[in-house]
Amino acid sequence: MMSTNLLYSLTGLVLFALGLYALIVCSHLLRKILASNIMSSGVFLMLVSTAYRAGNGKIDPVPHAMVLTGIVVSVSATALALVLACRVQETSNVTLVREEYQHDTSGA
Amino acid sequence: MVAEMTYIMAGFDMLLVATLLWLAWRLLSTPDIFKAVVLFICFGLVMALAWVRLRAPDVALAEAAIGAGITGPLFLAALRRMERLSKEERRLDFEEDRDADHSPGKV
Amino acid sequence: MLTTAPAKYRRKRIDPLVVLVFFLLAGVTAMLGRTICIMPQQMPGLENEVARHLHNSGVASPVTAVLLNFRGYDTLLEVMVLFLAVLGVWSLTRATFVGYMGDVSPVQLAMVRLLAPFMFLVAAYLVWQGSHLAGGAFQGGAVLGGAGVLMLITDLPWLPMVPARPLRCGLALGPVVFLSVALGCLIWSGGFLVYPLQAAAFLLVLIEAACALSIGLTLAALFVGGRPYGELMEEQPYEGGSGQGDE
Amino acid sequence: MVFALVLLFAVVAGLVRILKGPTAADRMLAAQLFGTCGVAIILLLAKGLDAVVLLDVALVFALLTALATTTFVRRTWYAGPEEEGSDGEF
Repeated sequence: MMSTNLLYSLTGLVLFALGLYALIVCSHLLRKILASNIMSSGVFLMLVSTAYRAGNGKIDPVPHAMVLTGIVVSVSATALALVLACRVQETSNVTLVREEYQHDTSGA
Repeated sequence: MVAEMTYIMAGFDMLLVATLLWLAWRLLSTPDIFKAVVLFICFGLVMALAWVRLRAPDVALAEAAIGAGITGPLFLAALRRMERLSKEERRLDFEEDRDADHSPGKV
Repeated sequence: MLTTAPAKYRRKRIDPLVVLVFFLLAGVTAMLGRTICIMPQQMPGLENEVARHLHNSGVASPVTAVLLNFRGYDTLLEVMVLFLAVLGVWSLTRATFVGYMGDVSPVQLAMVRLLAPFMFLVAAYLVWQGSHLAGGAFQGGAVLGGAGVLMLITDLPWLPMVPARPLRCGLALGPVVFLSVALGCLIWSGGFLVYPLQAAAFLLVLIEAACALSIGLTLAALFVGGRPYGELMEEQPYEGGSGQGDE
Repeated sequence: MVFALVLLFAVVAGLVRILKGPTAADRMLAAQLFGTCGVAIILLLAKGLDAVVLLDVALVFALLTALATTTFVRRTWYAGPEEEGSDGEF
């Protein structure tokens, strides 16, 4: 029977690969951000599953601390990326398609 | 009894992992970006369940707060912000990477 | 799994580049999977080391001890990263405050009145609990950020009028407190982030509280996604704003 | 633990609604169902794993899952697909 560590590690790996593939292939910016989030989730899953011990032994706290900081950093990076994506879409739409609206959308 | 518990736990693991992978696959492959965002919110919730299962309560707390409370609103707000320029992003069965040339002329 | 995922993206014709990417990634994935499979399960971790030094750290929760004491340098830089993310967002756009003033439904208001104080309470509880059980600055800060997001999406009428200066001070509070404690430790006990043994518990709780406040404000400010009006240099009348402000 | 398994099945059933849901509101409500069932699953897991700390996770979960739905109602809910220019607020 497959152990729990192995199961969750492999899941993390597949999530990572799936996210990386979508990150490269998909074109929509929001989807790219989603894909990178999936990737980071895969990495976190792999890290935490190395810390898991079957039975009632002690849990390794170091990967937990790393994943904890990683989650908070990834959410801030996601927010930054989302704002960047919004800016990219605004500016590209304005400059490519509707130049007459440029003064009132990018006026800030 | 212990063996039964082990089997139930294994079944729980399998179902959890399958749900995670299915959610990830669906959210990366649906053409509807709003559906992808909703699926991502669900993905965060299921991830929190996985942390609980892996006995990482600290990580589960952070993921429950961030994945449920912060990331979902962030993506929804960003989606809305993007939609204010191109209104038709969220329609059903809409091609996600349409060229920007024939987007509606309203801002 | 991977063979079915890209099917929707190959629309008209199969791009050879996509196929190349797919096979490269499949190869990398297979190698990584093989590494995982031959890796020894139940690797010896650092839990015994942490347990041995736990009584020196000032807190009883191993994760908090690792975060703030044993690997405090990482956490310090990580708080800085959060601060930098807000700076990055603020340098990109102004806050587009899509407020609909006076348009808040009573259900929404009741929800805010019920949930927001409870969220503050839970955040404080989590920060306090971080010293001995699960919890800590990040969890408390995340719940605090959730409260901020709740108030922001309700479009409470006083939110755009939150003055920018206390908001900035609140954002900088966590990094400043952390850094000053670290420098104080450098002077006091001769090492960067080497806490004196007697004061370690107090210092860690202080850092945690300040960081939780900062992280909560950071997340709320990230949700707004733009810098507030009311600059430091150019004094403008506020039409939009950000942050949940002073709790 | 059996109940946790059953609830996880309920969650997966809710997933179908997300994938098929004719309107956006259906999808969002299914996500809310995820959150609600998640609270119950965490409580049962806390019982099954003998970890009292997990009760806090359930608390945070219950507090914050409502946020996504609230954001959806406040920010993204369109009255219908025809209303092109409306801001979707009620």
